[in-house]
Amino acid sequence: MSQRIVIDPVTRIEGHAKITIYLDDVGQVTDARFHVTEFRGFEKFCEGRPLWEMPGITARICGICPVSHLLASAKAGDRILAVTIPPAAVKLRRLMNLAQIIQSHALSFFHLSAPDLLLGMESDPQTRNIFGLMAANPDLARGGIRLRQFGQEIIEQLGGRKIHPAWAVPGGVREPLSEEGRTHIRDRIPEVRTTALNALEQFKQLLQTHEREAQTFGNFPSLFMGLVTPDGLWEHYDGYLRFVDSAGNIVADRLDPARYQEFIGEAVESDSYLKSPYYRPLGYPDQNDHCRLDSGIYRVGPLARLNICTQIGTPLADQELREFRDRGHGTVTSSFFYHYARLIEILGAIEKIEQTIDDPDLLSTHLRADAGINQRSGVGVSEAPRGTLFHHYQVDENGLMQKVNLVIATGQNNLAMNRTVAQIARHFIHGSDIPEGMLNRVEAGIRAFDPCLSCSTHAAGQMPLHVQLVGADGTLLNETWRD
Amino acid sequence: MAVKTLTIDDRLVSAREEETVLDAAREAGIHIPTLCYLEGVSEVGACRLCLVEVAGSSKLQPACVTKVAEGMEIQTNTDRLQNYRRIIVEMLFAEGNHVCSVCVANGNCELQDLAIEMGMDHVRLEYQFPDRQVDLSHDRFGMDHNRCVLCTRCVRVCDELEGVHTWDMAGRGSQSHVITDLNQPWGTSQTCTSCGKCVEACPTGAIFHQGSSVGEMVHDRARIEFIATARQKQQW
Amino acid sequence: MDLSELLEIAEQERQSQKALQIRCCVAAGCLSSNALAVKTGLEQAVTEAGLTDTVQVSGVGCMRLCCQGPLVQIDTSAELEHSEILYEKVAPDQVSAIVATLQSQTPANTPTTLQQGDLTQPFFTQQRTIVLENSGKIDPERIEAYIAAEGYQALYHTLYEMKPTDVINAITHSGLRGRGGGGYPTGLKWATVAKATAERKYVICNADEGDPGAFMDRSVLESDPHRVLEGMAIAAYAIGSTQGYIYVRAEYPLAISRLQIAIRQAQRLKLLGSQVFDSPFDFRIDIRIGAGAYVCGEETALMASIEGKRGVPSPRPPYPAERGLWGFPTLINNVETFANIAPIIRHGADWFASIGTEKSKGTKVFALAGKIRNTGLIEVPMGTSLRQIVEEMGGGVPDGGSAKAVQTGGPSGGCIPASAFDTPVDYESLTQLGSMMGSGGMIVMDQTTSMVDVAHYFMEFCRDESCGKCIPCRVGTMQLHQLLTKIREGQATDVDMELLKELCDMVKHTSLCGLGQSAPNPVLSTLRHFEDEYRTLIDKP
Amino acid sequence: MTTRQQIRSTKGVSLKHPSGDKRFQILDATMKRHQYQQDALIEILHKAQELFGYLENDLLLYVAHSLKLPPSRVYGVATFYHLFSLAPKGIHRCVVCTGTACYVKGAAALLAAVEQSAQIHAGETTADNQLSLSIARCLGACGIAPAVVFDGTVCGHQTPELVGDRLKEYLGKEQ
Amino acid sequence: MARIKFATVWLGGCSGCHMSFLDLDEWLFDLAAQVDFVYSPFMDVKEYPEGVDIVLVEGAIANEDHLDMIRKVRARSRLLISFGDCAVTGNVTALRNSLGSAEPVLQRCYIEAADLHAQIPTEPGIVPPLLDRVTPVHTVVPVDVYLPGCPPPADRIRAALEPLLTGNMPHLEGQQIKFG
Repeated sequence: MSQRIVIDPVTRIEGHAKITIYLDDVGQVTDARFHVTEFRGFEKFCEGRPLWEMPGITARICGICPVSHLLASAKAGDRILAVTIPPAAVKLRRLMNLAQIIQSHALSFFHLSAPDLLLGMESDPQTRNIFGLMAANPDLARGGIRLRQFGQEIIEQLGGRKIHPAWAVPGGVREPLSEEGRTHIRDRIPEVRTTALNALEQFKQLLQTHEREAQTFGNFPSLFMGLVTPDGLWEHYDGYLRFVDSAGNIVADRLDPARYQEFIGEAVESDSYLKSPYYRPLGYPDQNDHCRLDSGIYRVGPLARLNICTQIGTPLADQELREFRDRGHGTVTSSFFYHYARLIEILGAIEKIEQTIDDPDLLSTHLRADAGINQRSGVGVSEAPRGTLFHHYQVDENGLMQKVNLVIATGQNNLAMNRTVAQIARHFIHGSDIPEGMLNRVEAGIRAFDPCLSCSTHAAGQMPLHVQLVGADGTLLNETWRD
Repeated sequence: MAVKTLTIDDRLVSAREEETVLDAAREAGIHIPTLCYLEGVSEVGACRLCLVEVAGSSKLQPACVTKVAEGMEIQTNTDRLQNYRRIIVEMLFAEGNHVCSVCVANGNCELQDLAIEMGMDHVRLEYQFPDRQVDLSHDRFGMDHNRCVLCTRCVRVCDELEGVHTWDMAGRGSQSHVITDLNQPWGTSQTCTSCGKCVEACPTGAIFHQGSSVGEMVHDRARIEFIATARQKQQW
Repeated sequence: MDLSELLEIAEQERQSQKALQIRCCVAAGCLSSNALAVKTGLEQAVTEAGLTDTVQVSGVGCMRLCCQGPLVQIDTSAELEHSEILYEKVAPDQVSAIVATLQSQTPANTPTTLQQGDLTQPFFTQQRTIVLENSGKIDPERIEAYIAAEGYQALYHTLYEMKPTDVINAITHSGLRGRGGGGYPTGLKWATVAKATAERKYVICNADEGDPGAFMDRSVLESDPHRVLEGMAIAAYAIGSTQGYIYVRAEYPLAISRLQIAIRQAQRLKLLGSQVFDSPFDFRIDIRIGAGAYVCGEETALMASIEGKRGVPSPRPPYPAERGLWGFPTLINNVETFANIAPIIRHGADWFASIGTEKSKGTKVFALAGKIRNTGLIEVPMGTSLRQIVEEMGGGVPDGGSAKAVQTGGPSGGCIPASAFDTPVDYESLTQLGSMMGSGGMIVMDQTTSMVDVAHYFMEFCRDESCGKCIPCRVGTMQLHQLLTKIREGQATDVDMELLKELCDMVKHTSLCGLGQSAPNPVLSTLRHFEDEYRTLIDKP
Repeated sequence: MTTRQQIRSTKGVSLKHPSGDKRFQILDATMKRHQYQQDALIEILHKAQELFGYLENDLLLYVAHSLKLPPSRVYGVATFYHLFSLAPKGIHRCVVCTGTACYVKGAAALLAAVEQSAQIHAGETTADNQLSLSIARCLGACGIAPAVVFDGTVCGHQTPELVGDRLKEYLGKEQ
Repeated sequence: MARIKFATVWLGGCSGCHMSFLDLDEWLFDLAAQVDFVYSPFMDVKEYPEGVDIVLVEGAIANEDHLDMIRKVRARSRLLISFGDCAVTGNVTALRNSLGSAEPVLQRCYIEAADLHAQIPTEPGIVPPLLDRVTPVHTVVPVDVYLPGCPPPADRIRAALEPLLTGNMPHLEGQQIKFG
């Protein structure tokens, strides 16, 4: 008799998901699956909307990384207008994306994952959260909150609001930075840099106590994908796509993101609203075909970005990057290191903001290239906090959307997340009597990826953890609920 | 020129004989909400937001077309009127697809302002979610029927100020919609002079400048008033 | 044309009457039951029997008992008032049997295949015909027949013996009120338009009878069109108009064609056109045909439609009496109102005022339909009780059922429960019951009819017929319809009921025209008298 | 010919329709009888529909130019009134009266029967163009309720069976 | 006085409202001092508890899980706040409604736009079926307070919560009830 354990909902992630763990008749984990349970259908209902409204609409895909969608959408619009946007607009968009990376990474680390890391995987689930952290370690919590606030404030300074600004548009951006805004941002840099450095220090200490997690939290070979500059440096807004393998070999490089369909395919599984993108040249890693299990899996996001770039391009972050690679032995394959990579990216983003904040272009009023519909199709790409984001639009001659395809960062980690939950479950779970802390580890494995499920399903947990006893024929034999 | 004296909201107000209650109230600084009313073109009394109570009459009267009369006693803002007005605004929100968050007129919309004014924090009526189209065929302007409240301001400015009558209403009842010429894409209209007055007249984000992104569309009503005065009174 | 010529035509017409009249109803109801074949069959049979010298077959207007059509009446006397035999549901193959009865000289001896109607039943005997006095008796396509029935004498009388103010005074004193539904005093309306100074004025006859279940006006137009023309001409003289319009709905092709014929005939005899009766009075009437829009029964919408525009109402004031068609003062009355004018002039205002109740004078024509034995047209004095109409004249509900309610006033009206059947039918009483006189549709409902369904039905009607101009009506009728659907399907809650009531109140008080203002009435009246039927659906477990 | 070209081609002095279709001559005569008065628009649309079966854009534009009316106004009027159709109708017409008297006497069942056997809803035409189904708001034939109009002939006291038999004649033809 | 039991729930929406809640930044410390957080996507409590005093509900009702959840939330909460435009109006989440049913969006995403295993996800008990029509929260359960905005800015959230902490009902007006 086999069993199925459903973790429902997966909590402290940005979205609605469940995890099912399958046990065989002796209580050994045979498989585990990660399911996303929301779907909103942007790809369909955006059809018929004007191109110029798309940044504003697609920002609503996600409240965590609206800026990523805003930028990818505006960039797809740039292509359709066939314009080169003003240099000041590029700098301003970059500034906002850096702010976005900071606020989202801060949220992932401090608000969502730090409770596991600092309070313990097995700590009381009632207090294992940001509010518990606020009580247990107020300084750290406050630092994290203020770090996120820093990112949000930059977005607000530029876009007029913290969430869902409609500031980037096809052809450029709507408003420059104000002098007051610049001063405010500049003044806060020292504080947030300190917060980021402290957090890095603290995380490095945690690595000592979380060796088992580092080993088992999605630690497997795969490809990594992300944008790099033409020189191979860390990139978040433009550039080319690069794939590297676990050994650090560049599998594909200088790929034009507009040709994403040539190397990224999307598969559908019946048990999730989240599609499973795969690296097309290597094929879909069919679950039934173990020899192909590793083939097309790739990971995106902070870990991938740090694995594919030569360096970040700012002094402190580059120093941290070297240490990161030492600790991870070259190309880092453990998904637990996503947290680490995230903190390094925060630091790098702060440094890059510092480098650019005094650029006079940020106050420029030449921000927008006006043009009509000059191409019927356009792909916009950006590095969202969670990885590479593609917006692919086809429009009619007047600029009404005819077809929309969105390939979202989190989705591209779907195969990896499935492997991760299976790996953790096999390692930590034995028999049907499972301590809560063990199940929390399975969830924590997911949290490492910081999945943004609003995004991934262009959509959008609850209810108890429940265990279902499932017969060999798939019928439900018994069901127990645990609070 | 005969002058009439009347009371509006218990205030004594004087007005010229040919003025409407709305004119008199506005001159006295008393706000009466409107939607289909547009300074410079004829009144149609269709939106019913400006209904006021007139002492001695059981029927509510639209301020925009009701002429002042000596000794008239008007109440513009009773609970009953406010309640009716809120339902009217709710009706409009339920009827079309008014998604403020992603509308080009977000922040610059008379419908949105009315909702705020009426304290409408939610809509009790059933949303219809009609399947309506967007027309971007015109070089300079766009029309999103989802956001149209059928106030006919565009129809009237086009007919009365520009004189080409490109716009009109077609269909009936809940199937009513505005059209250009023979219900053809705006860009193919032979009558349209691309003057843009309909764009400025539109109270919502239904008619907009091409290329407007979310929250970016601002209507310039003053331009309509200016043109109306110039055309009708030869005053610039 | 002068009076003597008119009287001569009448005399000639009477002289040419044959001893035996076979009148075959060729109004729309009977026509749809093959009455035309019956009529031609009768003509043929009479010819074949060699009776053309003594027997005249004529097509006449509505004989009122529509459910039994086609109806054929045999009249052995030359007296129009006195007819003797009524055959019901006559089939074309029965014509020779009818003619055979004439030959046997004992027409009362009915062969068994023929269904003979009872002319002494209350349906007929309790009627008092003013508007329908010629209906079913004269050939509507022959102006001579109308003239023979004293037609156009009233017009002559007004033109030569009355000043316009005398006419208005007469109408005012008669107490006639608008038969279109509102019940506005006709004399007052005429006086207002008469007082207006303008270079042009118009008279409009509203023949856009749109209320479902109402067919009185159609019948009048099909049966006696000249009566309406004469009434309009008298009105035009009284208010100082030279141009009239009849706005007829396109769904009434027979009425349109008979009106066209009537106008042509009247013009030929100079009873319409320039210098009517050789007087200085000019009056021309044109027909305007609707195109399927109920809202055009509303006077401002109707005028827009006459102007060739979308039939969209405008706010009143200004009323048509001040600013109507093309901005000129306009008198609008409905068919039945105009049909009452000539008799009032002929018989005097006092005569008319002696009929009916204190505030509602004269008679009212009702179209009786629904779950009732005798469906058809009735004309009764104002003040007749509903019980008398339903139970006595209508013969009650067939198949042993019992009447639950009567719906009057169409989509603007309401349902009157059987418990209130003793109410005298007049404008005020019906309004007090939450219904209204309306144009005269009267639909009987029995126990099998759900009142929530009825409210839902009328709301669907109003939703579909809303012109869309004002928000409360356009959206309100749709929302109300959805709420009623929800209630009907047992999906509604108390919250929905509250919303239903609130919306009804709001739509009623804020809509621009009568359509919207009265659209909630069927809901309100069923809620008032039959709330238990709603409650049963709400409280459903 | 597109609408755009159509407008240009009718801009000339002569308003004669270029197609030479005889029906336009009849329509011209009707308009002439109305002295090309703009307020006769509805009458002229009635005539146009009678001649052509329905009002296509080309026809509406022709009427607009002849009466010197804005095209949007003509289109607006044509779509306001239920009796005007901008799409072709089927060979046979079936109109179910849903007036109150008919409603009380079971019009809903009649309509359902027609919809069922013709597999179309009110306002639609069958794919083989044999039948157009519509509803009327009251034919004023309440005395013989429930009534159905088949190809212009009003038939009273209808039942679903009677209606079904009649429709078999219409729909059976192509089988 | 017992401490206020405070919850937040996320249904069909983008989480922007929850993010805006986090934008309360350091005021969260003040809030935490006055309430007990008993349920939230930020927390590991899997079952919505009984006896919740105040709950913020983000998102529209878009699938069957939402339907079950909101009924449970209503039954177990004293004061339910419709939190943000999706909850209050359906907003962007409801944009698919004009397509008539859920079918077209599913078809587009999982059949047309799939390269492999094209199928509409249906795993019973795991993937909740989408409702054909996305609806605001108050069409399913009674709502006590409406807090519109896409998302409601943090100061608006604070204006709604502060009176509640002292036992008063909030009264939002003017720009505080602006949609979008």
